[in-house]
Amino acid sequence: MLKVDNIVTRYGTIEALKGLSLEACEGEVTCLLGPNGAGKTTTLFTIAGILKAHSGSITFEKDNLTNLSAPGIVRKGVALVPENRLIFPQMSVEENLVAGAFARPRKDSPAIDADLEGIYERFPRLKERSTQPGGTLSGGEQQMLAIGRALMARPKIMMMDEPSLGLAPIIVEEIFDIIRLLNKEGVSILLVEQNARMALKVAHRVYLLEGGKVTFNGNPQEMQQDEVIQRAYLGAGSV
Amino acid sequence: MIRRGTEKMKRVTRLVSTVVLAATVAMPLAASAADRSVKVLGWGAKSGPLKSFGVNSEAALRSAIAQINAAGGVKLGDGSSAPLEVISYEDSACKKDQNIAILRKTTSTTDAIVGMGATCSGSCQAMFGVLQKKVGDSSDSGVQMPILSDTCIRPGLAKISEWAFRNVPNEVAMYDKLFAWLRSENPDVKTFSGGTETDQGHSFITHTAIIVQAAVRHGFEWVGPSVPELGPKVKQGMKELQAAAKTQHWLMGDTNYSVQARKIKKQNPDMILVSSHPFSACGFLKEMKRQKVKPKLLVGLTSSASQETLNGCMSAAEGLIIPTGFAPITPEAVSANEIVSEAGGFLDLHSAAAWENAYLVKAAVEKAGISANSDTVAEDRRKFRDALASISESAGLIGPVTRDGATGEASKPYVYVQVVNGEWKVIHDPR
Amino acid sequence: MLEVKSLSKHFGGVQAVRELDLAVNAGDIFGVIGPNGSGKSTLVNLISGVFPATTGEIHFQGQSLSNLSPHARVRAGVARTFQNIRLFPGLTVWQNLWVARNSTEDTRAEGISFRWFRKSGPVKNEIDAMLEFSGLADKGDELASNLAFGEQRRLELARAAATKPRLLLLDEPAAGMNQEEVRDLGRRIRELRQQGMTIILIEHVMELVMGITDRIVVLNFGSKIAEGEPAAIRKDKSVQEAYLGQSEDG
Amino acid sequence: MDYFLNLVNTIGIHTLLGLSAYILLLTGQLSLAQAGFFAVGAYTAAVLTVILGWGILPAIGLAMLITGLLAFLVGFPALRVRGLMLVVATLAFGEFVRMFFYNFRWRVTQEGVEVGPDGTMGFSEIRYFAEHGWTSWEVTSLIWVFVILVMAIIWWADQTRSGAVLRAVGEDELAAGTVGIDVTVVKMAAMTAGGVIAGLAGSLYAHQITMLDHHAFTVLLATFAIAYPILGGVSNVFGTLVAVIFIQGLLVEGLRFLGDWRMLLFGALIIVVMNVKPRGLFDSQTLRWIKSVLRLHLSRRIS
Amino acid sequence: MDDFWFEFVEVTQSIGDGVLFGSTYALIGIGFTLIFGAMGKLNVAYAAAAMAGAYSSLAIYILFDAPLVVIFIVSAICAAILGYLVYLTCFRFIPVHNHLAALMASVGGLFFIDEVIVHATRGSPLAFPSMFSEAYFEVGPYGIRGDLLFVFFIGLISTGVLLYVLFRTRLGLATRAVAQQDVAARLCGMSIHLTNSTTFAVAGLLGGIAGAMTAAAVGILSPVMILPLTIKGLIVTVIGGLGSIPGAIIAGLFVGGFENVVMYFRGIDERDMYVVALLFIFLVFRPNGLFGKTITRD
Repeated sequence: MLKVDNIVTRYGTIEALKGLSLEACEGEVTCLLGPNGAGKTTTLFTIAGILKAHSGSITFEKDNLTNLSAPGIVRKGVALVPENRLIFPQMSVEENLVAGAFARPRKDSPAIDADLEGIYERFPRLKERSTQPGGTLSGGEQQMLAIGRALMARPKIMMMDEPSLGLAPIIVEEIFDIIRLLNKEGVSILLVEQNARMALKVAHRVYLLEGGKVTFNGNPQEMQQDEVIQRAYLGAGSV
Repeated sequence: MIRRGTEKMKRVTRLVSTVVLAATVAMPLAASAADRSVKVLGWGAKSGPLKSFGVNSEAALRSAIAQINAAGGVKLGDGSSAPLEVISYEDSACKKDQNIAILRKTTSTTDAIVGMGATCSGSCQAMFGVLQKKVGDSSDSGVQMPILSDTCIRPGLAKISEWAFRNVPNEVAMYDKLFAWLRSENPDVKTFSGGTETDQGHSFITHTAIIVQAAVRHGFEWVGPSVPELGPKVKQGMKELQAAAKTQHWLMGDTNYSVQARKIKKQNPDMILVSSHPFSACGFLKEMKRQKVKPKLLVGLTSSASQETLNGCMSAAEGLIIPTGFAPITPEAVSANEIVSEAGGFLDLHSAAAWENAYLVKAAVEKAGISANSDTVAEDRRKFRDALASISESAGLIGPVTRDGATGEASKPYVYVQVVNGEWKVIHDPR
Repeated sequence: MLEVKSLSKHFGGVQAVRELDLAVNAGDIFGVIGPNGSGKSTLVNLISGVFPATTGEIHFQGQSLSNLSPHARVRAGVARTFQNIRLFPGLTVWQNLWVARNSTEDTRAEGISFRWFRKSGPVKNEIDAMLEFSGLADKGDELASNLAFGEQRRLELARAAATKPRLLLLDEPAAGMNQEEVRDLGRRIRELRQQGMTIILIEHVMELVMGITDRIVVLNFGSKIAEGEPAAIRKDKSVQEAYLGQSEDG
Repeated sequence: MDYFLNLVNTIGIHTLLGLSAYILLLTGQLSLAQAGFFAVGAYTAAVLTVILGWGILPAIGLAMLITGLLAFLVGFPALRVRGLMLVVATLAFGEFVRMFFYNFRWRVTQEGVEVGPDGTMGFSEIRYFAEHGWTSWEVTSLIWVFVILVMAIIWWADQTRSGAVLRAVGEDELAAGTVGIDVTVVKMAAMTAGGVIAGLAGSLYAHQITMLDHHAFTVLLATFAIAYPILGGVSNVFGTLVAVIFIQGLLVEGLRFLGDWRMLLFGALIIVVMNVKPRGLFDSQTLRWIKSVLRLHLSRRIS
Repeated sequence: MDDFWFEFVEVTQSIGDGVLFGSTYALIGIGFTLIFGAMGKLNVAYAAAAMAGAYSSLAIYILFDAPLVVIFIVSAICAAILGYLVYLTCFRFIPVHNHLAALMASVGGLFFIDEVIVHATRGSPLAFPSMFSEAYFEVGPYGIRGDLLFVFFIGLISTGVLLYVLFRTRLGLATRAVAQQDVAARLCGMSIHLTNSTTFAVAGLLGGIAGAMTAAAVGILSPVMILPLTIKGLIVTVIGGLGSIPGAIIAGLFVGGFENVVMYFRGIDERDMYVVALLFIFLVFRPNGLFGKTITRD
């Protein structure tokens, strides 16, 4: 469904991605693991069009995304829930959600309204706070809002960058429940997660990134059997 | 190897550009080595809000010099004739440091025997300050360069240095006679009031120390708090300024004059003095018109007797009376006016002085008998200065100009003009 | 060592910390956990003096901190790190540590002496040790902004330690780290404790908190809901409800 | 020669003005008050030499002292705010000083002539150099001794821990506070030092230009003061000097032959430079290039 | 008693005039604040572009003798185009986080626009047609200038339209979104450059109206107005609280009234000193201005 082929992305003269390839299949949860600085966020930003790939290609379904701008990519049905959520802090919850549907054509507005109701149904807490500025929400609520905002674009594939970052364990559970549910409803998901144990539970396919390249890929079972990965990501008990 | 080659090329390019730059700076120096001519260098504000001053003066100066050269140029000390040459007319943007830079540039890198120009009074004041104060005073390391200025109208500036000369109207005499005449013509006008822009030194000092005092002296009655009787001498003392500070004040770039206009309306004077440059004068006049303040007489600042005032507020300025050192009333003035207009400038009291200065330079050069060789520049400048100081009368566009060699100041003929039907009309000619 | 008495902080209408009492013993690694928005970061900001408390008292080694500005608290021996790393990005790694190092001592001589004096002497030794500790020995002349994320975190920790604090406040130091890095961080924190620092650790990564702390306090809505040893906290019902959840993975 | 020395003097004075803003920029403060300090220094020194008959060096010294003190006092309220607010607050201070001298009169009679500052009429005939027979060379030397001294001190400070502390405050005030730097003291010190240097520049300016009035100390001058270090880049003091030479030497004087088109070009060139080199002419990229060129020269000489 | 009554009328009249005239300050202030709100940057060239808009419309008036309504529209459109050009030259290609470079570039823009005007007009003041300049309503002891009233209402209407656009339209949503979180805005499908240039154009639109209004109220246009207007605009922006539109409006009207009443009592020499002092008081006691944002949580 989403195919990234041999992309190179640079910050100035530093190469962050050095020929990275991966594929996310329809209806699956694809998970990217890797140490800090491996290029996970860069990968998502390059797919979303925030960063430009220096070479290589990105295709989604039949479209070539490589040279599209961020708005164009959203319109194709690829949404990103960014790291740290990046809520619009002074806009109300409802405005945040409506902003998510910005890329959809104006004539869609009845559908957009319906989707808004849908989001509220899914996240009743957002409905309670619909007039509150986004910045006043708690971390978990902000994460829900960020997910809701991305859903408003009606994405076919949703990329999520560390959705559990800085959240209490109990909220992390909740977020992963949401991911599972979304996936069940047919949204493909490309997940970047530091919390490998949780991630492996929902993933269908796992990529391990190191130094801007994929060094391992396989299904979660294969992953769990790998010694190195065991030690680095799954932790053998105490600290 | 390749890398080294490009490095070398880069360095060569940089060297060449440095040389080109140095050459452009030194260009006047090189150009002056041509045929023998009497060189002058002019400058004025050619950028910034006062651009029109410099443009008009340049057009007038160049036109007059072209006319002189067409008639055979000037006679030198050895009896031969040489043309006058304007080396360049520089832009000083009315900035003190730039005026001084140009002065020093003229002095040290050109063969010009006289510098002509500078626009704003404050800049002139700074520039005159770097000149040698007394000629021949070896303890004074000031610049030795004759300056002949056409603007710089603030009273008493040329006395700063013996190298400084001006050809500007004597405002004390001009306004004194104006109010004497107004007094006799308008017996029903009794009270007066007025205002000025305080951030412009010339407007402020002229208003306070000259115009108001002259009006009081000729029996007009100040409606505001009383102004003490003062002599005709221009003094810049504190007390006098404070006394006159009860007039209305505004700033050159102001946009709102409602309070000032209403205060004057309240005073309801017969005559109103608007001592201000065109922009703020127009703003104030428009506000007065709006508030329906209609004095019997309206008197303005010399510097506003220009095209700018008409551009800015033709109808509101209707009736404004201003004494000026120039109006196209003589055949010479009319023809000069046409020539300068063709050259792309307006002839007004300032640029007319620039025109007259060209002829004054001719007279002084011929009197000094300079040799105009590149190795006698310093000597020529001194001779020229002395000759200029000794000229007690020169020809002006509307009549002879008397000169005071000791102070470097001129006493020019003047006329009174008034805005009538949107044009300047001469209403009285006291010559 | 550190005593917090009925500390409260309002932001407009929001009460971030309410009537909080805490006591931290010298030499402890003291954990603070709680859901997002429970006032943990505010607590760090209040102790380090980033903003003043609305009411309440903070005593450190018998001295009241309430009226001290942030830099004075550092001199009194309280240092901190930030949740979002705040280095001096335009300075080199060396300078980042240099600036922090001597601030509690007399720095006049160094203030006017040339940079190359640093090539030898006690200053160099101390900062080199610091670099060694944070695993940045070969990056002394890099600009801080050019470091990778993990290195920046380590540098920030080293910078805080360079002020030679008695009390070190760590605000989510493990955020965004993988298991290996978390273990590594745990080692460094223990090492700092061995150097005589008392540490307050705010963290969501339970492996770290449960693994290295001596005591834990749990906050919710700005109030303390539980306090005790890690094992006890893990079993606490109210903590599970508000924070940990039922899962054993946490 | 006289002309070039004059230009060199102007460059020197503006370099000092730029450096006074440079110090503040290091601590992250964008100050438009430098024109105000410059004016205070100019008027103070001129009053001392003209009215009180002091020598030039003591006059400059006291002028620096007074502007330093003033900067210190102004620093307290002004540094309560930061960023854009500080820009406007310091702009307000600069305008306040200008309005002060606009209303400031102190006339005394000396040898039958009235001298001294005269409000909107300005303060003319500050002819210390000419009256004492200083040649252009001597004036230039005096100015440049100060310029080199100040540049050397700032350059030196930048190599020490103090310089690193200044920059640390500029990078992140909050973080600086939490590593034990007294941010207020550092900022006040920078403000005071900036004031002293601006006062020095002003006192030299007064005697170089011979006439002061409020027109010279507008926002425009303040803008120039910050423009130099921004254009030159804050990586080191030489950037400021290069920027002054670029503006005063090249744009103002060097392009004089362009007449009134020069000022048009002036604005356009600033825009171009900021677009091409947003971190200043002397950014790290240029520095690296210069270093590589120097190294090339050295290596060639060795081989 | 009569004296008191007279004085009272004069003072209130001064305040009233000032407040009405203050609407031009308010519009300039809104322009500054709008751009600051959207980009967190100061566009110093803003007032200059606004006046340039007024100049362009004056050219239309002189060349085609266009009706007055057209002049206002042309001024707004020209200033909008200029605003866009200023964005393109001074902001578009400068790195987002380099505030100093952008500030400096816009200073260059100010010089450039200023000098272009001088070049085109020789710096000479030009008469600007004024709407209702003859209308002068006398209400009891008070006189109200028709043109100022007109200026005031235009100001109110443009503010209303602006607020509507900002809070009720897609464009406004995008503007606010980009201002608050640019990466997220891009992820939502908003184009930063498109939004920013639109913001500059809209601010320019307002500036053009303000420029034409100021020129109409004074009756003349001159390049000497640009710098004072820029400074007043900045003061208004800061007093109102950076980024706050209602703040800019209220501060604009307030500063207009305040300076006129100081003018009445203390005269021009001290007027600007008091305005500056007012700014200082605000900075000391209310550093965030009238409607500035309060400190948010870390």
